[in-house]
Amino acid sequence: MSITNLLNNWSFYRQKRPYQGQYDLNRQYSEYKWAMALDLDICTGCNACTTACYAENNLPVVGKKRFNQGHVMHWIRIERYWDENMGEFPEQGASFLPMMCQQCEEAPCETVCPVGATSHTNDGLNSQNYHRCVGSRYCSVNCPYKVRYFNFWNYPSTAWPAPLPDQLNPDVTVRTKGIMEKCTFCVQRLNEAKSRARTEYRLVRDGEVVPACVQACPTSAITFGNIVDPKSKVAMMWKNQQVDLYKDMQEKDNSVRGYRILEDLRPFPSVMYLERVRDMEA
Amino acid sequence: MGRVREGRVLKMEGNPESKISGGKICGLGQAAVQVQYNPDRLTQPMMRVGDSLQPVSWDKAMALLEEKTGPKSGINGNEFAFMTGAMSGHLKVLVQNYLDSLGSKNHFVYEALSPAVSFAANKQIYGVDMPRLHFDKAKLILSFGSDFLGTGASPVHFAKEYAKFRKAPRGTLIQIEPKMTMTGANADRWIPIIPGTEGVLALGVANQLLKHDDFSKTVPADIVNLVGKYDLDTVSSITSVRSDLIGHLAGLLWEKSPSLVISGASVEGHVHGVQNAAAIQILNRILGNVGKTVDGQAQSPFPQLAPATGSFASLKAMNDGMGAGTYKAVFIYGANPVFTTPSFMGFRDNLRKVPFKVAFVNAVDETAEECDLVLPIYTAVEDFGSHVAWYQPEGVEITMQQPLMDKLYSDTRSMGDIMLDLVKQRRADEYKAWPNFFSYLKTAVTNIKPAVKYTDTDEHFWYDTLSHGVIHVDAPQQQIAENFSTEMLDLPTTVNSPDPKFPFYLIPSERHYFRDGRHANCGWLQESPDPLTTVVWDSWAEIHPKTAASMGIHEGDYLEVSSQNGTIKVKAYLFPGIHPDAISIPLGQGHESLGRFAKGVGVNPFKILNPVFEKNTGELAMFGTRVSVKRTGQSEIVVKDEGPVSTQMGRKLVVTLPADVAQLSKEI
Amino acid sequence: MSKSHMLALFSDFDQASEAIRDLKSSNFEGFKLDDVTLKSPIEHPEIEELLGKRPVYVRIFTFFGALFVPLLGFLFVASSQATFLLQPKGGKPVIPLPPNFVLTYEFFILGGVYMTVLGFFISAKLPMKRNKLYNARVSEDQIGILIKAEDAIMPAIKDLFTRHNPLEIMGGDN
Amino acid sequence: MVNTYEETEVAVEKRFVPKPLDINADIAWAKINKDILRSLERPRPIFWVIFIASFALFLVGVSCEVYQYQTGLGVANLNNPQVWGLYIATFIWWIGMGHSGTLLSALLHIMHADWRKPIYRYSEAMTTFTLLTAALFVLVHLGRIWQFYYVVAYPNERWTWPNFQSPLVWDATAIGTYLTSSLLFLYIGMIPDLAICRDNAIGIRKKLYTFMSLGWMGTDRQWANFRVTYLTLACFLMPLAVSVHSIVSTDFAASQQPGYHITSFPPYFVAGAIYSGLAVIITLFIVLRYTFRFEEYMTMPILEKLAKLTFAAGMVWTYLNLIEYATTWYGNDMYAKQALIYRATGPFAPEWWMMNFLGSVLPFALTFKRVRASIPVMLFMSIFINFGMWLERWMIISPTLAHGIYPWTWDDDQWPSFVQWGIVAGSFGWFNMLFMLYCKIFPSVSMYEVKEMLHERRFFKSTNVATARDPAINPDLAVEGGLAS
Repeated sequence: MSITNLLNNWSFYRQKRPYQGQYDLNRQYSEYKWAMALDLDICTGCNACTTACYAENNLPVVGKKRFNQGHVMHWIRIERYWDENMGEFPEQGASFLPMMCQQCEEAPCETVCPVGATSHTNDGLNSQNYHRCVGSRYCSVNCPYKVRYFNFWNYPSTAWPAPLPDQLNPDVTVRTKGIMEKCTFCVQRLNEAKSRARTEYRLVRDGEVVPACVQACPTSAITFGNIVDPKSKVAMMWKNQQVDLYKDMQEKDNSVRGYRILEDLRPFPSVMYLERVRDMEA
Repeated sequence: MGRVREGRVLKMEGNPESKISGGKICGLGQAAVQVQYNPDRLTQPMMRVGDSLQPVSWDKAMALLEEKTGPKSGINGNEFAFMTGAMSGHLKVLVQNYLDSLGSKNHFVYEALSPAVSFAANKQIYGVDMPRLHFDKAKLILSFGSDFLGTGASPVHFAKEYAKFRKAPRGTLIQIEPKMTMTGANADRWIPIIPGTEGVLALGVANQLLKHDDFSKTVPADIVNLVGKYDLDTVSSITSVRSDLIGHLAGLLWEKSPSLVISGASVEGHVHGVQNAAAIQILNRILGNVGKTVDGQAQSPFPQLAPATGSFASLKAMNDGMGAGTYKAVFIYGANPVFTTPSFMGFRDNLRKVPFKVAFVNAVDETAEECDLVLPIYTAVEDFGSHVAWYQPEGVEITMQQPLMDKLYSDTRSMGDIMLDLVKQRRADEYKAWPNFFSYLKTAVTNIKPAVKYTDTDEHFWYDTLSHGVIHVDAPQQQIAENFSTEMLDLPTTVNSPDPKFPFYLIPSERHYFRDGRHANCGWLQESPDPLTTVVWDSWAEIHPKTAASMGIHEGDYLEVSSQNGTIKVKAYLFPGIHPDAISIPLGQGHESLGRFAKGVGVNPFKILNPVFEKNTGELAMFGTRVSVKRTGQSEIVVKDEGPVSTQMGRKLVVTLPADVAQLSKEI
Repeated sequence: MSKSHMLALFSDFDQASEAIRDLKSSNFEGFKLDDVTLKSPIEHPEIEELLGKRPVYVRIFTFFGALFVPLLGFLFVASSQATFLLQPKGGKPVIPLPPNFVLTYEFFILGGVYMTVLGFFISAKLPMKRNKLYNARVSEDQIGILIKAEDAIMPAIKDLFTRHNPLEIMGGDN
Repeated sequence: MVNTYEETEVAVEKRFVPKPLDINADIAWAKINKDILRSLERPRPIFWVIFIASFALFLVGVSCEVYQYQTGLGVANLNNPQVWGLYIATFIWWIGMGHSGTLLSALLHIMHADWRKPIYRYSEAMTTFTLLTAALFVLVHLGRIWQFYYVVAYPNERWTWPNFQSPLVWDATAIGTYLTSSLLFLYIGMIPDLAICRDNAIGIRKKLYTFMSLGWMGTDRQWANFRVTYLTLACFLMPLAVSVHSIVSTDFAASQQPGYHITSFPPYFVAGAIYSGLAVIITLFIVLRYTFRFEEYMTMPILEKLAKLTFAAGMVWTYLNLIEYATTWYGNDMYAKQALIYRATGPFAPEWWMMNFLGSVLPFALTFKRVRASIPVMLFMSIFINFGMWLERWMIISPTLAHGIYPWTWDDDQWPSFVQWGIVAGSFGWFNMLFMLYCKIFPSVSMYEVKEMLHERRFFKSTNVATARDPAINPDLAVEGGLAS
């Protein structure tokens, strides 16, 4: 905290981050940028991911009354939309959309937190620091996807009647009342894999670690990986789908399915969705 | 598989070595830990004292068992009945052996949602219970009410297969059913139909196909003649499906070959369920799919381990026996018939007539409440066991179940141990080599060694098996026949006139995580929104918005849904994916017992089912009940995840791309 | 030579200003206009004019407060951001200028206000001890003229005051 | 150049046209002291009744907060899209009310509008207490109120700081600056009056006033410094007041939520703040005038001026409100437009239309002289305008949060629970308590400034008209040889 520090490193501090090229295999701190690709054509809407997330991340079961109050804590939710021009019947089925924290690169939630409880990690994740959170809920207001969930109740004391606490994942904290939480891409798994890889002087291999939802998904609709590694499946998918992490309008062919939700708001999400396909002639 | 920390199992995961699940897991499998740590789990034996169940010690409980069913009790085989849910593997062998030791043949396998009609139809047509289905080879799947993604044999496996089917070259899925299931929601085309008329539609499509010489030579002339009755107008008026669609379906089937035509529970749960299924399967024959996309499963070399899937007939036999006072003792394991039987059966009253009833449970359910002795057993994560699934995609897979943790409660016991003890009551000498079920299972599994051509020692084989969790046995494929006869296809050609007193078709729909309701006491499952309605923690009646508007029904209005056999009061949910003449209520809720998460949540539509039976098999026709619907004037918010709107409101959230534009083959 | 104080109270403001005019034009030995202090219930810029320019230093404090506090504020914010590198915000630099300008503006006001108040206290020598020659009526409706002068000329000043009909003259007896 | 006596007289009259009198110029100064100090005397029993009622109301709020603290914010019936509810709405309302006090005082002081003098003191006190009340809501709405100090930039060994990018931190800084600055402004302006109190008090009050008046004696040096200081502070406080509410508006305008993300929000908030602040000044004006019998100081002409100003502020607010709707409508942004339609037609429609009626239509009654001259009607008007402005804040918060970008999480039916209402009610108790205590401890009308006002009157009326005839002072009269008389 000195003026010399400010002056010497001014251009560094003034650099927009994550800056272009921050994620680079050769850099010491940014070898990872976790990203997802989610194929809506093969997502069946079965909710296995949701339940897996409950199991992995110690999500409380809130019960009917609190669910009705809007206090549900599902970090990943499956949305079901009907087509807008649906006639009498939904003849093309339903549209299922698994929605979790999009781990935006320019996350609207990050800038507004008064205490800096939510910020960007070097892995390109949008982290949530439960200890720092004071519960102003501004991040939730500014989240366009509304995927942040606030602990309106003291769930640790109510949501797990004994012996259910025995099931809790010791790698993940149980959140108390008054703080915000959200999908972390199962950061506990990522950190474990990273430190394991570091002890072996290597990077995390593609497919070595996946979040609980990806692991559970019966149709393997979700692909997860390190987008910095050009050989990872997720990086190849992004490239193949002509979706660029740092563009808000993708210039892509009509036949290409990749897109990101609410890109026009410029949050630069890390989750690419692949369009639902329907055989219009059927 | 599961993750264990400090002696506690924390999370269930799929076994990547399984050919069935491929390392994936559904919500139901995840919930196993919630069964394990359920706050309402039974932790000690209970014995009936007067009107209530009181805790007793195991010694006393076993002494009572010995007294009532032991060799000295003088019970004979006909006076004893053992009801189990679907079971397979070595526990099934042990149960069989116990019954043998008693000289009893009364092993009643009962599943409320059993595939018995489907098996019967397949047996008639293909000569096997269940053919193997090749989704990945099909270009078009025409599914008549088969919710393979949500329920049925193995949603996880079929979801995996479905994913392959949707990869390039992308197959087309057409779903025809009265109420949209999860599979219907994923179909390229979803066609609503009057319940029970699916077979007629299939014959209508067959009729269109058989007009062409290419197809007419595939089936005998008498069938061609029979099918000829089902012309477009007749079929359309019976099924409520537009006649141009029938021709369209025929055209698609012709165009996209090979295809796969399958039927599901909503087709089979009718009086003419087998005919319906057969009428649908004949499309496979006409289109030449048999042998391409419909194939035989592997022939299991271990018939004694093969699964018993249960039937309504066995329930009925047991119920009749109890009603007649035949049985002096009844054991119930893995089934909850008091909850799942319709009220017309009077199962609860009949059960009360039996002098000695024993239930083996994890948590006290409606059936256990009626029993004289309730024994707490290990959950799946505490116990050893072996299972064989009834749908085997590749070879035969024996799944090994092994404890992930020590028992949570000292006063619970392994079902296998109890069975072994019971067998030893009469055959102590034969079984003395095995002090417990573990040793029995180890010996039994080791005996499989030759079949898998394992060359190392027995000990190695055992540990190898445990570490992999599955045993793959290569087995020859079953040969499947193709027997179609005119009797099997004889479906009514007249419009089914509705009963004015009961104008609605009741669809007791199977929810993908609830099935027959045995796991309704898991909070995760209660809070997991139903995929299509997103309702949680409740029951609801799905009704088409058009019908609702004509009756003045709004979402949340309490409806009285009455059949001849009873009335249930349930909230309305306006659901466009249902035939306007049908009303659908999900199964699995409405428990009167089973602990805090299940008790008093929702209603139980099993109870109002009418005594309508499938005429070939005697199975209960689940979809054959007609109901009337009345508004009660009361109303309550439907608790659901969905907000006030159910469309994307012009946002680009889920984008749909026409299949002919998409170039899936270029994707990674 | 010893000095003493004398306070004359007037109810008529015109008489008070006349008295000051007289004091100004008189040539008492060793008497300076700086020794005259006006005590009044309200401000009287018109009489203060007569007393000559008396320095007010408040604005200097204000100037430096408004100049340096925002500068320090900006440096404080920027350098604390620079030490808080662990918490980068997506899409923004570590030291983002627009928010810092907003904060700097607030610091500008803060510095201006606080330094002005500080300057007021220093320049007006507040808090101070009241001297004995204070009459509560100057806070009500009367105007007081306090002079500090050598004992020798006290009677002459007293005479001067008396000419302008004071209500009361206090002090100046020794 | 004028030459004749008549011409001179006309010139004098032209230059010193007496302003319409806001206050009777013949009040004796001692009477001012007496009248105003009387308001500090032992209160009547009704004071204690109201005070205890306010305290009880405050206790209701405190118990609701304790319950919420123990149980979690769920008891407030907030939920995931609607995370803020009445807390933030009422926060903005209180903070908005606090704007008129200091802003008006400073602005009118700079412009030498002396009718501010009898009313600015209680307005500034009101500002301070509304800010203190508003600050309560900031704390109350936090999920972890016991960690609120994380928002404050304090040095610590972990080198963790608040996030200076967050508008909430700007808010905290701005409100902190505004609260302390207004408090200083109030205090500095009160010092001469505290000296009067000191001169008239006995016992413990004497000690308090002696301490607080810092030895003020009203010397010319003190007055000269005071004048400069007070004007300088006023110059700082005016932009500060504008910046504070603009910054409060950036809490919304700087977010992506449709319905919040509106460019006109800063002036809109400031206008709304002045509007509701003027209304509350009128309310308190009437209450104080009645309670302390300040009829001679808080006169009808001043009320009339306040009423006109309120109408003007109301029209500014109305205009900005309408321009917000118009730009949203013609901007044709799907999200914002849907949110606007939702507000006007959705479940919040009754409140929304009521807000527009009370805020935009009702003030037109102020154009009638009879309305402005009637104290009961003005009391009614001021309270209803403020109610309308409270609705406005609520309509900004709740319907917008209920109807964001993401349709799946829209939420129609979430009515604030008794906890929220209880805390809102408690805030009134808290404000009342503070304000009542203030009125009994400190003079709620500035004595010395009322005297200045009278003095100026006399100055122009008598002495200085004569002075003005002095050619040395009045250059218009500088004729050769002086005045012909």
